[in-house]
Amino acid sequence: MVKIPTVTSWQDLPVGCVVPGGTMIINKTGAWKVFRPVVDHKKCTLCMLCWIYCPDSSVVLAEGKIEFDYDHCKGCGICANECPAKAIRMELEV
Amino acid sequence: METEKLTFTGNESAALGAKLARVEVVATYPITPQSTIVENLSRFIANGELKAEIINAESEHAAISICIGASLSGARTFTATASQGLVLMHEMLHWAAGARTPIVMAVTNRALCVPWSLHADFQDAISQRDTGWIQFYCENNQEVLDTIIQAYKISEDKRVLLPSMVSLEGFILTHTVERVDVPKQKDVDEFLPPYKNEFFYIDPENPLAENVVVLPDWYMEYRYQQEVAMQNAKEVIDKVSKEYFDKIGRNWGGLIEAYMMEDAEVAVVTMGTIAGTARVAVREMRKKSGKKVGLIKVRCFRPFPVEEFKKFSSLKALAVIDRSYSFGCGGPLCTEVKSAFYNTEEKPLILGVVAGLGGRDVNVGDIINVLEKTIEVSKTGKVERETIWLNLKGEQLR
Amino acid sequence: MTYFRQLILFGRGGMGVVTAAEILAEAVAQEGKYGQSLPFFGMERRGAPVRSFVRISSEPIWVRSEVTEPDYVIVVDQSLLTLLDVTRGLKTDGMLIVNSSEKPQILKEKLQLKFRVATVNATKIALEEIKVPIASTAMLGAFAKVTNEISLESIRKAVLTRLSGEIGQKNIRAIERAYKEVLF
Amino acid sequence: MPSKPISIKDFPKDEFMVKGHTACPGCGMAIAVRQALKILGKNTVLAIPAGCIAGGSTTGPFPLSGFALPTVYCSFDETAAFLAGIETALKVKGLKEKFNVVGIAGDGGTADIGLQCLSGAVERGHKIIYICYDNEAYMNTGIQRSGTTPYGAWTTTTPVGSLRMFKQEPKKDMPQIMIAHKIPYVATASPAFPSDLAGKIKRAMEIGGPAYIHIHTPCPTGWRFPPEKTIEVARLAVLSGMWILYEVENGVFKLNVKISKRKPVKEYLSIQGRFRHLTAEDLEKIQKEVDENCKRVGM
Repeated sequence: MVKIPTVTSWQDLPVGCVVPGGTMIINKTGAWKVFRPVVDHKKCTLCMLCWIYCPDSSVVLAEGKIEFDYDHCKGCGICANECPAKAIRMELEV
Repeated sequence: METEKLTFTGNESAALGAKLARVEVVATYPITPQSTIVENLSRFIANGELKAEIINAESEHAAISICIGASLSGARTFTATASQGLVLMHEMLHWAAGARTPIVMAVTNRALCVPWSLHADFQDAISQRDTGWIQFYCENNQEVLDTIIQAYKISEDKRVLLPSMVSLEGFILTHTVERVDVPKQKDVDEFLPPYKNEFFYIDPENPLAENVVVLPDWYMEYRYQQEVAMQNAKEVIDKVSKEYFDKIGRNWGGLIEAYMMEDAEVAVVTMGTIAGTARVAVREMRKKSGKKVGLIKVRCFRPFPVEEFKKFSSLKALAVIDRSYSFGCGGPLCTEVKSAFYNTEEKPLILGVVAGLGGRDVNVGDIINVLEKTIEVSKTGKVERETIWLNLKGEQLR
Repeated sequence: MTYFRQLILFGRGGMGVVTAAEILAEAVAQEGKYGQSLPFFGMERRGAPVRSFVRISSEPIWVRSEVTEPDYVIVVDQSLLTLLDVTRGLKTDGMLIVNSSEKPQILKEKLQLKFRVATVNATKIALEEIKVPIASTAMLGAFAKVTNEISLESIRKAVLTRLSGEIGQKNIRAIERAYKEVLF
Repeated sequence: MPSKPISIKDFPKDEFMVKGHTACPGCGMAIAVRQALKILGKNTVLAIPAGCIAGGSTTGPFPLSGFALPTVYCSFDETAAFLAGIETALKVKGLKEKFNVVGIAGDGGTADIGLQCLSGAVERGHKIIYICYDNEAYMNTGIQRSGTTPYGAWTTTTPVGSLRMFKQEPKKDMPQIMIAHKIPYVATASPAFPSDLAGKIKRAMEIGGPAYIHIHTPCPTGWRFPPEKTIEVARLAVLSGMWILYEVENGVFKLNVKISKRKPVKEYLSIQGRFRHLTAEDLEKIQKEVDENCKRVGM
């Protein structure tokens, strides 16, 4: 899992401000979104354009279906805008 | 059989020190009076005497940045510069210290513009005193060679991990030839183990990120951690000096060196080549007039030897000679010596002297005059003028 | 006795939190008092949490540090209520003004809040009046209404010092609606 | 031999610019960098200067970080020098073949403050891959004009106002500057053409460097368009000829994406708020220049 140094005083600060890489994954940037993408699996042709165009790696291919990681998706709407099959629409996050 | 060369310039001595320390990445930019350091290193590499990469950077600012990148990536790095080149590096000097990269840099001290000057002056190195670098000021070429080797052991010590500047005055040392004993590579290898960077390393299986943004919650703690490292450097410098003496047979006396101070009532405090000249003046005054005078040579300006100075609080008077100046304040060395005594019960009267700026010669006679003035101050108990500009052409106003 | 109030605005980057704080400080000045708006600069990015501190006083304000014991807390993004401890240091008789579609009573129970709570659906007002979900300025209308610390007229004047023309008018309309629609 | 496009299905699944980074919603840089890192793979060392890619998205705050790759966050003005240092140290340690030494910097960090060290590093032939994400202004500090801001654009330091002080100078042509250094590989790319982008990153890896890849990365916050249109804007830049996708390997030019029927520049410019003030006359001037550029490259 993600190892993040716990720090309580100057003594346990990692020298030179060196930390494990890629730990921002724990950031739930999903809270930023006002709209969320929703996919219509019947229309989706699995062309994966939404996947390659997502700035936040929040399109997930699971068991042959496109899903979204709503914990991280910021709701930018690029996937909906780019989907050739118009299979993704943006809904107001309640 | 070629006769073995016995005399070397200060620049050659610096290059030999770096070679013996088996530096791996050298990145520099030419500037008088430093250029021959790198020329020598290039020859060592070309002749197979040194296995290293030399990068002829496009600027000093790039040279020090290359060293930081290389040092973070695990290579022992060396650079050298002076004057305008050193002050161009300023942004990255703070960076290198904060990144705790144990880079060693030779600074062939030279005056700053304007006006233009090629000659010796400590303004370049002294003006970098707050960048977090350890700073050594050498008296002669032998000390230059020895100090560069020692500086790697000090800088790479786990309790320190801070870069070091080794200063040698332009022309007065860099281009002056004198006897220098070159230690054997075997001895230096035993004294100085290879460099291994333990806190940052390039490993795809365990990727690390260096220098992420720190908000107000932890920045101060990082600065204190760095200060503790600088304070640790004091003991490490003394320890390394002794180890160097045991292995190579020379000891330049840790942070400072006290010369003829056992019974001295009055002394002169200075750095670099002026200390050598002052040594002679002290010896002559004692011989000729039996006056109880002595020399305190400051070898390490950062970390500043505050505790060492406090041992001299019973002295009557001191003259502190600076080859640099902080406008609107005074000589930086003098200011720091004064502050070292600020809270001691007894404290010597302190006379500031600015001398040798822009390569002006400072001879034995000058030092004797300063010492006579200091003796007078010790008698009258009054310092009329906080700072004397030695041999100033024209009347000094304030 | 010097008149002295402190408040914290919580929101997210791009919601106009800093602008709203500045407008409030300006409005205070328009009334001849001394206003100070001190933004806390962290990793402000569109969407990242942002805080701004505002002080209102009858005397020149000398202190320049974070507000730790606010009289009022304005929360422009409701999702922050569970993410950050927005009520830390809030005075016992202090008030929490939240941009939310829920009634204050429901919010108070849901989050077991022991402070007075006021709510206004500033996002809806902003979308209708300004056509963008920048809700911070509207919250000033709610603040004026529930606290009486500042007049609507001073806020109107202050808005025009920062947002001119059409945008200024839209924001004033949003502020006026929040003034009317705030529940407390 | 020129780069070969990589199909989307052949893109590796690894993610090295991890989700949870704090780039703005719809960030063009994040899309491009994510695509590039997938191709570069895990044996990559990064030097990342100040800018949206660092402070803006992946440097924490402490103790968090956003790249799952060995990363040195370097000074704004010395990205290529840090790369040169890293590359040389790896070479001395006999490790250079194992790693791509890659710098990723913005347009300001590349064409303005970082130009001198980049010129030095590539002139000395360091085996580095330098990627510039060009969002055409200093976005991390709040949309100030840079050398690569296009003619006609509004930024906070080229405000329009009554005196119409939008950017008067043409966009600094960074790829041409790199071509003038006669380095083995220079290419332009766009996140709207991921296969082309990926092929060029691959080609740079094969050549080993010095290689320079200049990626056009639209910025919703700074160019004033809604975040869902980032790829649409990037595509329109290419379809209108405002951004030409080509590569130059050892001096040999190749046009990668040939647009037979170009869209009018008006279509590209009009969906961006930063060009809203342009008059017909301004647009004509831009259209004329684009037509000349396209003719010169045989489009």
